[in-house]
Amino acid sequence: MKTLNIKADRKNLHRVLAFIDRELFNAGCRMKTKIQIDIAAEELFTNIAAYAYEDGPGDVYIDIDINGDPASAEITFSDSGKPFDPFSNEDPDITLNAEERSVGGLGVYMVKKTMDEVHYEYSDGMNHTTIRKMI
Amino acid sequence: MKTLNIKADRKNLHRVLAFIDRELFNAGCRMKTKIQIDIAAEELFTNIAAYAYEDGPGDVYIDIDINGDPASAEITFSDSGKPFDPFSNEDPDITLNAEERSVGGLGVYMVKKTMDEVHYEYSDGMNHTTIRKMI
Amino acid sequence: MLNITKTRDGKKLLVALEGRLDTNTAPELEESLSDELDDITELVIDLKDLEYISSAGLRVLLACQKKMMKQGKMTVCNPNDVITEIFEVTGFSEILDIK
Amino acid sequence: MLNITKTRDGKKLLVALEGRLDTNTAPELEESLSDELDDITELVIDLKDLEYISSAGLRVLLACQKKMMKQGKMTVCNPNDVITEIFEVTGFSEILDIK
Ligand SMILES: Nc1ncnc2c1ncn2[C@@H]1O[C@H](COP(=O)(O)OP(=O)(O)O)[C@@H](O)[C@H]1O
Ligand SMILES: Nc1ncnc2c1ncn2[C@@H]1O[C@H](COP(=O)(O)OP(=O)(O)O)[C@@H](O)[C@H]1O
Repeated sequence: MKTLNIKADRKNLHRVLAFIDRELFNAGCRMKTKIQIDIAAEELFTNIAAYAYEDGPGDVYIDIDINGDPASAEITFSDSGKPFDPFSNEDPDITLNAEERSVGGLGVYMVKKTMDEVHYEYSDGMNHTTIRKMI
Repeated sequence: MKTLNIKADRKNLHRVLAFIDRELFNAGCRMKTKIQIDIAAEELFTNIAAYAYEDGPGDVYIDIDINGDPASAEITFSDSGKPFDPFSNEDPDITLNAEERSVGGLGVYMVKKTMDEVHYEYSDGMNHTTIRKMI
Repeated sequence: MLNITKTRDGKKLLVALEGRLDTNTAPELEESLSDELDDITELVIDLKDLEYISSAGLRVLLACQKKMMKQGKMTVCNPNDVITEIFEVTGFSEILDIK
Repeated sequence: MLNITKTRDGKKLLVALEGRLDTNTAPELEESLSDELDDITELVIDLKDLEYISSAGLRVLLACQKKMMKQGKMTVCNPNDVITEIFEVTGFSEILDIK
């Protein structure tokens, strides 16, 4: 398992993805799966950057572990911002037409739909949001 | 088979790689192999941009074909610049130490070493330089 | 990195995107189109060389779609596999006219 | 895209590279180091977040190595698999001090 500790600032997104991509690369991940995982990681990281901390960017810990056969990547985002379970949000109504659609709530929904498994836990004063995807 | 027709200008390198990467992506290529193919394509394309045409950038045609089982990517660069077989160059002496090493001749050598097969042909007034790599 | 190439032909605008439409680059696209769409009746967005789209990118596409429904039409073409799947799971394949 | 992060500690310079060291970005690295190396006796180049290197990038590393041999030492660390293989096939693994 590898861990990255970084400030929850949108400007750090490319560092987060570089960290994740390196592990996926070493594990022989396919391009398509890598892009899907990167998109999910972007959604979760930018949400923490936008919503978790009220007074400026706090810390995020990102753990990545690749295990199993067939191999899966398991990535956990941990922050000590306000307690919030992203997967408890109501899904957006994706049957609405363009005029009726609003632009919110798509990020977490994309994560749920494209990852094999998602998980949220609050423990030791931290939000732990986990995604898993076969690579 | 897909073909890209583009000016032999270094500034177009990212377009060449975007074209190649799309086909590799669709074929389920691994990240590592994709990077190796991109590096080889950069070497060949930038050489054509630098050396093939004397009066400003001429055309390059880039064909990519993915075939076989296990699948290989076969990429051919065709230009109507001056006839030149890159694979006829003498290999650089890679046993020299840093002081003795000069900086030339590494590009084509990297292509030879990292691709499974390389091939050059002059026909119909054009250079056709081909690389093949299992993906 | 996002490259935006705009080609105008009367009241038709072709926008070719190359690279990544993510949280950092989506504002560039929004900005680049903000003054451009006013007298356009046909907008075509070519995604052939777009590798990646996140919800920030979807948001810009939705805003364009809403604007263009009032004044003409909008088409999106050549999405890759990952982007096609994103359009499907988010319902954008029903909202956008995808070629 | 190439991000270059330089950290100086007396006569020691740590250069962390992130992204791609290719024909378009290698001149940026050359430029960024050109005034910086004069009084340096220890140069460490961290490739942990470097995805990609082409011969244009090797050329800059070789020039740095030649300069540093005259005035101190240079170490290159954490290359990924692709870059390690490039160093091996080009003989750079014999020339550079790789950690
Ligand atoms: N880490 C977080 N902390 C607090 N609130 C969050 C967090 N992540 C998401 N949210 C809330 O969930 C909502 C939906 O998030 P998301 O699906 O990414 O869509 P969007 O950010 O576009 O609204 C956000 O608007 C925000 O109110
Ligand atoms: N397409 C080409 N047309 C003409 N000459 C070429 C072409 N490609 C390579 N060369 C010649 O071969 C030499 C070796 O190329 P290469 O191995 O890429 O190293 P470098 O470009 O660093 O010298 C070049 O210096 C050039 O003289």
